[in-house]
Amino acid sequence: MLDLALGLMLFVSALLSLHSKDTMKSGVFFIIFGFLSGLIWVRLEAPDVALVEIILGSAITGLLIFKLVKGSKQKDLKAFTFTRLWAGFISFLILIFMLFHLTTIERQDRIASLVFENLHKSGVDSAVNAVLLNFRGYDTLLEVGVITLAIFGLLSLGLKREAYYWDNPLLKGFSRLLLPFIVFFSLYITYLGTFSVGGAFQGGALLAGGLVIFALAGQALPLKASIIYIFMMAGLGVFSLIGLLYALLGYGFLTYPLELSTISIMIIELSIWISTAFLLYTAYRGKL
Amino acid sequence: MMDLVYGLLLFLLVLNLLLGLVRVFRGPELVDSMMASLLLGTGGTALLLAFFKITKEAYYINLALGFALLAGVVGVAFAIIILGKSKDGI
Amino acid sequence: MAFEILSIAFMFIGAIFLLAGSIGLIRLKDTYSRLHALTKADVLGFGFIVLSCILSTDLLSHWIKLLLVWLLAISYSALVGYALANRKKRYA
Amino acid sequence: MIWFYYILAILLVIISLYHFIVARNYVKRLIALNILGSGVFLFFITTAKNTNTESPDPVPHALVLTGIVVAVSATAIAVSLILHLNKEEE
Amino acid sequence: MISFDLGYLIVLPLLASIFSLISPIRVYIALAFSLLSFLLSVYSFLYTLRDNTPLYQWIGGWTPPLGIGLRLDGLSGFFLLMIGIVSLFVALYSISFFNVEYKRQGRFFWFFFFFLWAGLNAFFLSEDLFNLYVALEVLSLTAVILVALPGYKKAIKASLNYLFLSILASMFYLLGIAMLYANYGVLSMSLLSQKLSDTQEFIYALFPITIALAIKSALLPFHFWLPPAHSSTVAPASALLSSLVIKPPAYLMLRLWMEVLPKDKSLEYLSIVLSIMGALAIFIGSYYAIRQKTIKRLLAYSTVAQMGYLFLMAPIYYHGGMLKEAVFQAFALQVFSHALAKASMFLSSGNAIYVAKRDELSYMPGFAHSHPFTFFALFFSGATLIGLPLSAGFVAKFLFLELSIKLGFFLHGGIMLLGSLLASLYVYPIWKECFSSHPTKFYDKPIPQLMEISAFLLGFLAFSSGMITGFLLEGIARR
Repeated sequence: MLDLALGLMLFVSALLSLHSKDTMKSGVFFIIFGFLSGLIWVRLEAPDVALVEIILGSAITGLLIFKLVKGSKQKDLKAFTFTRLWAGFISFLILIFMLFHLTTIERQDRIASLVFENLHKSGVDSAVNAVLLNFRGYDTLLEVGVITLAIFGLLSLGLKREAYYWDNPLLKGFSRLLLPFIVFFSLYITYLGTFSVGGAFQGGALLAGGLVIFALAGQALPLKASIIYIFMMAGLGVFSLIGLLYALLGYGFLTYPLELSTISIMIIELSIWISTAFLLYTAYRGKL
Repeated sequence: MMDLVYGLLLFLLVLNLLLGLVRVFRGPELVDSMMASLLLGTGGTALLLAFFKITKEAYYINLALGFALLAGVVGVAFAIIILGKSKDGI
Repeated sequence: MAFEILSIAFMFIGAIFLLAGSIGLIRLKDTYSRLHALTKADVLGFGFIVLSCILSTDLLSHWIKLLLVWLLAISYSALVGYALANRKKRYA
Repeated sequence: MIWFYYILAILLVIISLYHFIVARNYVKRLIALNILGSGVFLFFITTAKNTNTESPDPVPHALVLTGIVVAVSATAIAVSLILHLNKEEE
Repeated sequence: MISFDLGYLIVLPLLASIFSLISPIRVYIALAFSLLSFLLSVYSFLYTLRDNTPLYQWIGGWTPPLGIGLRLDGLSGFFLLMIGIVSLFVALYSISFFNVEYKRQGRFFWFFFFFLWAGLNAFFLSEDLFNLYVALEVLSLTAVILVALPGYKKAIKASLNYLFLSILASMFYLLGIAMLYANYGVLSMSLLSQKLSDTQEFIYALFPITIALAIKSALLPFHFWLPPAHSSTVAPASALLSSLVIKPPAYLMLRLWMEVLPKDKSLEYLSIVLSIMGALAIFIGSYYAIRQKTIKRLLAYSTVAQMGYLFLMAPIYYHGGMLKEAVFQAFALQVFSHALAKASMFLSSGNAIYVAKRDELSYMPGFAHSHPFTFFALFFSGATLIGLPLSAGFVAKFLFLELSIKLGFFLHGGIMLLGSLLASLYVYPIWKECFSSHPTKFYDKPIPQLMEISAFLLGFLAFSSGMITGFLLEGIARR
């Protein structure tokens, strides 16, 4: 019942977000869509994904979309009938294909049991983070690469983005009060990643949220640009250096020996935490 | 017995979300929509806490904390970005 | 057992308060009064739900986190309400 | 319940694909792509639940985490490019 | 003695990208790391030449299905060599290029350049489908940023369209992987090929994957993003995009068809559809290329046409299971010759634009007199594109022709030859303009030597590697 209600609400919010004429309204609906999909991940026993979805997929993307909506004044023109027809046709084709595919899916074990068997050799107690940072750590290296690349890409465009802020003492005080707490809590979430629900991306994105509030109150971080630069690089740099180090030592690329795995993963998580935070913060601001 | 009670509870919370969604849809102005989506944020946090109550899994609290933090950030950002005027500067 | 019943009762009270807030959101006529309904519901309803959760665990770390959730929720609700109303009034 | 989620995922993919092709507005297209991504992730996560083991398969969860981060990166670039384009057009 | 590790091929460019961004002596770092990565690529090609077994490396010591595997065999080793050669020469060119033009972009260019290199190496080495997705995403995001690099409106618009389509393609690809994972529960290609035999469910997953790969490699109905994207950016970036970035999806398709997917009737139909699309791409791409008035757009449309060959031969991938080595050789040599030739042509077009400040064809007369190196670069690379005898393009087309005759696809061979003819029709105007009128005083402006030499060497290599194909083909055929 609960799943049904949440799922329908998710669908309706997606539909409204896509359908509404006003782009601002579709932005608002998109944020609701993000919230609801977070709840749905929880229902599907994927709390890690839920945390990321709520923080990154909904909140940070939502902030970006707010900025986008405010900055763009493009009208939504009506599509040609021909376009509609073939869009409908393609979508319908994929619908048919996927519905047929559904009939072939069986309940099976896949890799799950293998992961749980090897969990004790990974240096982490949380299955998702074991997959993310040890079993498939190479994917995560490239993923950190992707996010670093994206943010430096938008910095390289060298555009002047408008900054939105509200010069209000209440907001200023609140954001100052909140920041140390958020730093602490995001570190805690990062630390939780080693044995429970949490992780570096989640923690970093939370910190980015705190930094955004700080910036919304019209304050600049008391950090030099070069330091922010280095923070943004930290994740990719540390991760690839550690990978290189183990390759040079003869263990093999990104192959942690068992006794060093926990400490390596901790270092990597910390570096990803700080760089994710500053990368997303920069993504929001659009400049250093 | 407990199942029924919890079911009723979850029903109330989901109804709450549903009403919020209705207001988001109807909201004559954008501000109303955003307010209602904040209600969804609170409602979602409440739902997570209810899950915590039912299952006693500790991670729900962290989720709720994250949810509460970010819902607020989105609300404030909405007020400042969409409703405010823009200036060059910070 | 008594705690359990109390906790469930609190949860219900909280849920009903939240629901009242949403009904207010639906029924009330203009933005400011809706804002009023929303913020009231947040503080009270949410407080009761947090209280119920606090009653049902006995870990200190959970208590601290739950209290933080509540504090965050009310401070944000106040802040967002203030920000929305203020901005709307200024730039309407 | 698994099948409900599978169908939900498919529906999300379909409607967002349709709107992606139809929309002329960059903002709408970006939102459609994000929703399309969510549909795909939902498919993955539902597959994770569809096992015989007690807790769901963690591998798709990790993959989806990667996917979400990648999607946010792409969104950040897109937002930046669209804003730049608007500046140029003024 | 440090043992060889495939991880170096990925980590070194990544580290190079970081260093080149934060250090003030970025050109020297770029040069050093380019050389280092180039040597690594050459080493890995020689490694496959020496050993007759593919090198598998399980990252983290976790064997699939749990972990991710890297695989170095003849085909991927050869492509690594190709990436190394093209990237090295583009690096040499860009050192000079960003010294004289686009100074602001030069600050960031190296970061994306090395990222692209890392992504390409990661793509050709990986044998895990999800890892391929992430590598593909690295590639396409880098490509998008490289398109937007000049910062003017045309470039931004092109890159935005490219970005949207490539996100859509990535999502489709991810959907396909999700469907495969739901059915078979593995992501590694070698395990998947075992599990796939005698099943049919993969057909449904193949549909979104094929669409995704077609979008990413600009196959016909989805080709419209390519010409604006590849023609509106700076010359080194165009060279990288057109020669390297669109090849990986086609390579993945080859791998899937030759090594993973089992024989199935519906695959045969799909191969026919793909080959029709490929043939149409050859004709339409060539047609538009002939009609273009600006050199960069001409080259971009010619890329559409040349990518068509790779899809035209889809039935051969399906039927050529017996002749796997020969198919790999033909495919790899076609990709190789096109990559080198197209990179050289784009670099030369950069030279031409540097002198003439315009990119219309009619604005570049007399290059054969004033800038012989640029002319010879254009000449050799054009000859390779057409497939004139002795060039690598000729050998590739010859191999394809031989295969199509052996397997009885005469029509495909004929279409390919026709494509060659069309190619000569669009390459010819470039050559003609180089000789046409007397060079004016204006065109005497010297081009920096490094820019001329690197473009020339690439073109020369593309042409002359036709003469050492024995050595290259042996490398490709190694398992």
